[in-house]
Amino acid sequence: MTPKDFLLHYGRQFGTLIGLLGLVIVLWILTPYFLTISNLLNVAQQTSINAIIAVGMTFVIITAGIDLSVGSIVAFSGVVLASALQAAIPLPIAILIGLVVGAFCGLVNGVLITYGRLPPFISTLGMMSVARGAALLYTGGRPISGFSSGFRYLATGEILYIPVPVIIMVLVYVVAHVVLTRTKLGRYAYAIGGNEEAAVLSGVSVKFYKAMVYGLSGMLSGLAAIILTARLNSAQPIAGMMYELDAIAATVIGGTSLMGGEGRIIGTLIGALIMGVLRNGLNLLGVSSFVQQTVIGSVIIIAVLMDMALKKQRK
Amino acid sequence: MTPKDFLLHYGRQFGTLIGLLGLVIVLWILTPYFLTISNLLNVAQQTSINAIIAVGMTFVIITAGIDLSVGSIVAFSGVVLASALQAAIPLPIAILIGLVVGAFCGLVNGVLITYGRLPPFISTLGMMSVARGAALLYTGGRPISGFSSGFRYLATGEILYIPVPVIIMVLVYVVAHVVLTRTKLGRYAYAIGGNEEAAVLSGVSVKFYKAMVYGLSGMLSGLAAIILTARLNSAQPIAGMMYELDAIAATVIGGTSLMGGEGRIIGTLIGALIMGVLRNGLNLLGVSSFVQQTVIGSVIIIAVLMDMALKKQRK
Amino acid sequence: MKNDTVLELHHIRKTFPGVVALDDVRFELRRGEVHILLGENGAGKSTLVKILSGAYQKTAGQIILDRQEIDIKSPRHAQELGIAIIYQEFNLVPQLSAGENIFLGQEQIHASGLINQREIIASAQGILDDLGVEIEARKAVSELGVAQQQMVEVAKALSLDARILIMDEPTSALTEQEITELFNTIRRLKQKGVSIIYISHRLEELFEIGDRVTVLRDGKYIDTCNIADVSKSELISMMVNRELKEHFPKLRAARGEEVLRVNGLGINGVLHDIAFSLHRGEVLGIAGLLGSGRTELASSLFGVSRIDSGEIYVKGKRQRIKSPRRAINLGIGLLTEDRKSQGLIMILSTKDNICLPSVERFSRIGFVDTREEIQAATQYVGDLHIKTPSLQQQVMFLSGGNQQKVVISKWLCCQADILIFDEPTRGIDVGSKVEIYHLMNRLTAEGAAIIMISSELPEILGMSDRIMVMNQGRIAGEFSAGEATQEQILHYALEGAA
Amino acid sequence: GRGDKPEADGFTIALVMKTLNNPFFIDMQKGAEDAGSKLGINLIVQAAEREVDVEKQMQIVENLIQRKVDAICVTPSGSKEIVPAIVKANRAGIPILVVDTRVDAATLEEAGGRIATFIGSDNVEGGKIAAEYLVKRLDGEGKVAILEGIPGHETGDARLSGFHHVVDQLPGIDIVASQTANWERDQGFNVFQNILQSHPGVQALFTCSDLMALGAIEAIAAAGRTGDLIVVGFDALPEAREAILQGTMAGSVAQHPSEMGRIAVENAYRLLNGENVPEEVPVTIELITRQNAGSDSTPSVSR
Ligand SMILES: Nc1ncnc2c1ncn2[C@@H]1O[C@H](COP(=O)(O)OP(=O)(O)OP(=O)(O)O)[C@@H](O)[C@H]1O
Ligand SMILES: Nc1ncnc2c1ncn2[C@@H]1O[C@H](COP(=O)(O)OP(=O)(O)OP(=O)(O)O)[C@@H](O)[C@H]1O
Ligand SMILES: [Mg+2]
Ligand SMILES: [Mg+2]
Repeated sequence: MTPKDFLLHYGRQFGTLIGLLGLVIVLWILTPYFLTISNLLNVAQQTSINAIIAVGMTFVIITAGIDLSVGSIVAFSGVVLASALQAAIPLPIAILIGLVVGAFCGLVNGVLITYGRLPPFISTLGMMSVARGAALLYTGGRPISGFSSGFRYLATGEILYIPVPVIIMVLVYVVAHVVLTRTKLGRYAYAIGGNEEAAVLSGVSVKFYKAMVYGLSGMLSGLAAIILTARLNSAQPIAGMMYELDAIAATVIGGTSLMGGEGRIIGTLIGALIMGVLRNGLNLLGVSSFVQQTVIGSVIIIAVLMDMALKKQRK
Repeated sequence: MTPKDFLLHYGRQFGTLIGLLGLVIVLWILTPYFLTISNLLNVAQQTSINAIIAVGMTFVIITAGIDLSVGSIVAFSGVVLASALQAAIPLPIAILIGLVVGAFCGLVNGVLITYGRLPPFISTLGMMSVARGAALLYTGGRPISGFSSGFRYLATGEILYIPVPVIIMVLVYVVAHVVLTRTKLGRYAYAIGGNEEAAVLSGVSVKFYKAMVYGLSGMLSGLAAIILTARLNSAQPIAGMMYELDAIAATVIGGTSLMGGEGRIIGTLIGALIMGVLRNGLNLLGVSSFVQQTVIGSVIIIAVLMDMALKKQRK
Repeated sequence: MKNDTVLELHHIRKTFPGVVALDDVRFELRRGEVHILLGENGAGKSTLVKILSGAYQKTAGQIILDRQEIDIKSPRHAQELGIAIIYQEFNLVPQLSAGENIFLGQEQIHASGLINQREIIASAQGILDDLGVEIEARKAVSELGVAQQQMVEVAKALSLDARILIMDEPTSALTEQEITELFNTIRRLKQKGVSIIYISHRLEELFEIGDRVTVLRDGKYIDTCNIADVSKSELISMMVNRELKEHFPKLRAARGEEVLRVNGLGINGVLHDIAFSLHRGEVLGIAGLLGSGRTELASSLFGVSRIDSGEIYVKGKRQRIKSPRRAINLGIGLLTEDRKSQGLIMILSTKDNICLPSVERFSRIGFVDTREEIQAATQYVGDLHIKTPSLQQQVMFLSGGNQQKVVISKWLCCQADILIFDEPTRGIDVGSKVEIYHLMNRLTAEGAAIIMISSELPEILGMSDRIMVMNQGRIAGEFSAGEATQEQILHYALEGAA
Repeated sequence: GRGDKPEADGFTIALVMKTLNNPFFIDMQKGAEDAGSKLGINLIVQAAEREVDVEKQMQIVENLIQRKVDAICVTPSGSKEIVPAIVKANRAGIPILVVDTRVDAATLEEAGGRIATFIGSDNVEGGKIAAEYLVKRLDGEGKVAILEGIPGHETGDARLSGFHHVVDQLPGIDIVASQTANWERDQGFNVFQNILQSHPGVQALFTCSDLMALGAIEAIAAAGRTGDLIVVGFDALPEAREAILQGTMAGSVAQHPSEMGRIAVENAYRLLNGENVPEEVPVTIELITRQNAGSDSTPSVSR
């Protein structure tokens, strides 16, 4: 890859990256507690759940779709996983169950969207209610709590001082980057989002790959559920409310276009980090919750404005 | 208009209309309380707020945009309106203030989207936080309550047994239908959503009309805030949470495509009614809260599936 | 059945809601031949080949491939059967690179399961180089011009190594140079035994490249003959069911006042020192090679591209044209070269597309007079013989040529009197072309001025009053219609200013 | 501006609430702030945007640990889910004072966590009090409807279970409808309006929060039945007190959030000064009815 190609490929992330760095510098100036290793690890860990869900969202949005059901899937696969753990099912199998439940919900979305021809918004909105209801019914509305330390290690453990969720997150991003840039699934995701008709006419099995993408999003929600459950030592049927907005925001801040066909995994990570750093900083500064909302909204707008302005510059 | 043109024009609404009728029939069979005049008026009244917001959403979505800030705008214009009323500002002026505040927030969205080149999702997501924060700051988090009966007439009054909010809703739909089908704004909304570049090259002042559409959506949120405040006799800074999802759902169930360029006002009304009837019916039947979510999600999916199947038939 | 027949179609029928696109059509394709499919806009050519490519399913009839009756179920299935197609409308993914588009659906995979990107780009580059076009395979399609995109489509079809190759108007977006390369490629393929179905409205090409021709009219089979045995006029009368007296019925109108003057216009790196003037009643033809800056000039006159230097005078007054709206208000209309992405709003109706630039004119205090709109649209659908089941039909369901007529109607409808036509007859059948030329005559007679950008030299020579040749963003030469020859124009277009 | 005052100025104490989107917590904040400014404390008040978001609350606690505050007062969004955050604070040596909602004792013990003190009342108890009052007003007999909170959310569930604990024993009480209005005022309106359609004979309504009750009384008014129904809410918001005085509501359960806020900050201060604080400071739950709705009663704090 020549330097020019590199710029062409990754240049679009610079705007948001600068936004993130700007935020970091501002917080560094404003509070001594921000730029410490322990706090940065703390932020990374707090970001991990949203960042993982946002990976699936990025795939979905690249295909010009949307997934509103991620939060409910987090709740549903969380409670199923938790009940499996409590039924003393071996840890690896329980984890697999969590992932499979998530993937299954996602695949149902995918099938409704492809074979049922439902708009993704409707299908996943429906799933958002259905999976939430299922989680509530499954648990009778009560959280399931108390797990082995083996399981909890997934959230509380550290490897070389790095929290396990952060390691999982990094792995997910590396794999997702490879999948998006180097596999058929990734290539076809772009093609479907860029011009679905062209993809069909080129012989791409659009339905299959679309369904896969939603399945992937569901599976990553299942993974997030595992970390969340381990972190709280409890699975709640009402967990994950509004997670979809955070995930979509991270994706879009990261430069993925809701019109489809465009987007990069690394951008999504930056987007998720912007949101995580911002929340962390506002807590550190002790900004009042009312003001926080206003600040978060404004920073999101400003970050993307900067990105847009830079993109225009390059043109 | 020949009968064939008529079908081409309005045919696409039949699917959802049949969905609505099916729902009505099922509820009629299941509970004697549903098909009574007083309950139907209830449903109409309960639907009115979402239905009015969904009109603005329909315009926005026809231009291939999205407005996530409607709920927060409802809250913000509600509290401003309420404080105006409490400051003994004359009723018509206070109402105007409510509408203007809503329209202003919408216009800010519009300007950010057009001149700031922000994706609508980001701009309105930001506004969602900012307007909510503003409402909380403005009130210190407390509701503003207690208004004159003159103001409350807007929610509690009846004209020929028809509740005033229902009358307002019908008026809004009639006007919106005319605007969408018979005015420049409407024509250009479709053109912008269908192919923005081609619209620009056909001399459409895309920026201006886009900004107008978001302004309109904001103004209708302001109108909804007026009705909501009058109905509850209280304006809350936390009002309108998740209203955006209901409004988008009504719009999309009604056949408006999130890809833009397509959609009808009457479909949106049907979509809003489906959601209103469904919630009402579940309450009447005394369905448990857990099950309600599942049922709502499933019905949304089934309604749109039916619509899609019918559309395919016609092809 | 002859021994070398590879494909036979019998009694093919295809209906769309309200439209019978094909009715009892037959067709036969032999090994190693170039079989031309000819017909007016909307005759059903694209529909027929889309049935072969798996994009559409036939309503009735038989497809016999290699003596076996088959059903072509999907594009993928068609590819497996060895059928490749270049669609009339571009079907590329703008965000992906040229190479990625060429191999979309047949990515080479490493043993590891990963896509072999290097291999894809290298093979794609190979195909493009063989085609003799200068396109970087790693460049995003959205950054390519129309002609380049067309060549990517060609490369994509070639990448399949098919036995049957279908080309639906591959040359309508190309300039002479590329057409020559394309024809060389076709001849090579023929020798390898590939059968080619070729659709074009440029009759000269058919005689150059074709072996046999099948003519369709209104969805019905008319005849099949050897190209060697028919004349151009015979073909035309088969197509349109009447005689065409003249191909370029140019009428000279009285030259009136100056309506447009451009001085020293420049856009850094793209256009340099452009100066010309345009009078009522004249057609100014602009010729040039791919990328010579003609489209850029048009868009700077129309307020789309910002100019860095120079002046534009419209009807005697200096104007800064900042937006298309402003240009339209000044009476300028631009027919863009890319109708799908710039000219039309595919999901809107024929009527709405025709009336879009005129909405301002049709409205009073914001309300649009729908009756007036319908009247106007009806008029242009009639005048230009636009084949559509109704005014409400979405333009995406019209045939390519009819879509082009809708774009022209847009500008006629809004009564522009300075018309810039960028490739106006792209994809238009001979009969309709003549209609458009008549229309240009009518417009100039009524006092309009026309700038006609075209890559078809006969059209430039046949219809212009004056001719300007562009080369690398500069005006390389200017002629009056009488003195110009094809060689001269090519010389200036290739070599630059004399 | 409760920014980074130098620590020498006094202690930095954080109050982490479930949300600020509820007047209940705004009152708590008020009480805490009053106490804080009296004692010269640097008070940081934070809350998640949504009450149900346990994980966000945990993030806030984590961030405040990074901020090295001296003490954290927290109203847990989840009685079990808060435990990991408490353990983290313990490890950082930051005392935790729990306010309003009890931490699940077994979970805390199992995790080896410690809390300095609990200040608050019991939602289950509150539900019982509401039920007893409602039953009394009905003379032990009648049709009752319930508006629940967000399904699966602990606070509402606790109040609900207290309520059921009492009424389920009584054969005269007939629960005709129990539906969620998701803590929201406008949904309180809609849902109760619908319930009135299917159960016109309903005589009393219990809501798990006043916001829903305030919506419901407007629905009752719209049906022209103001005064017909006995409405008992929870939280005793100022507006609810007014409604009680006007007779549109019968009663509400008061938990005195501003007291809780005040005591939490005061006890944190005492703790940081090395003083002992009681393990538990129960803030009495009080039933607000027409008799006491007007007087801004300060509750007795036992011990
Ligand atoms: N998807 C569709 N839905 C409805 N009508 C269609 C559709 N596709 C084609 N048609 C109609 O079928 C007829 C044949 O169209 P087709 O595109 O095959 O013409 P064509 O011969 O390729 O014309 P051109 O030379 O303009 O490309 C036209 O009347 C067209 O409007
Ligand atoms: N949006 C753009 N960004 C960068 N360069 C451009 C852009 N549009 C055009 N160009 C460049 O400007 C030059 C003129 O292109 P233009 O499209 O005007 O040529 P043309 O003569 O109309 O050719 P064509 O036959 O492709 O239409 C070319 O070098 C082209 O690459
Ligand atoms: Mg065609
Ligand atoms: Mg050009």
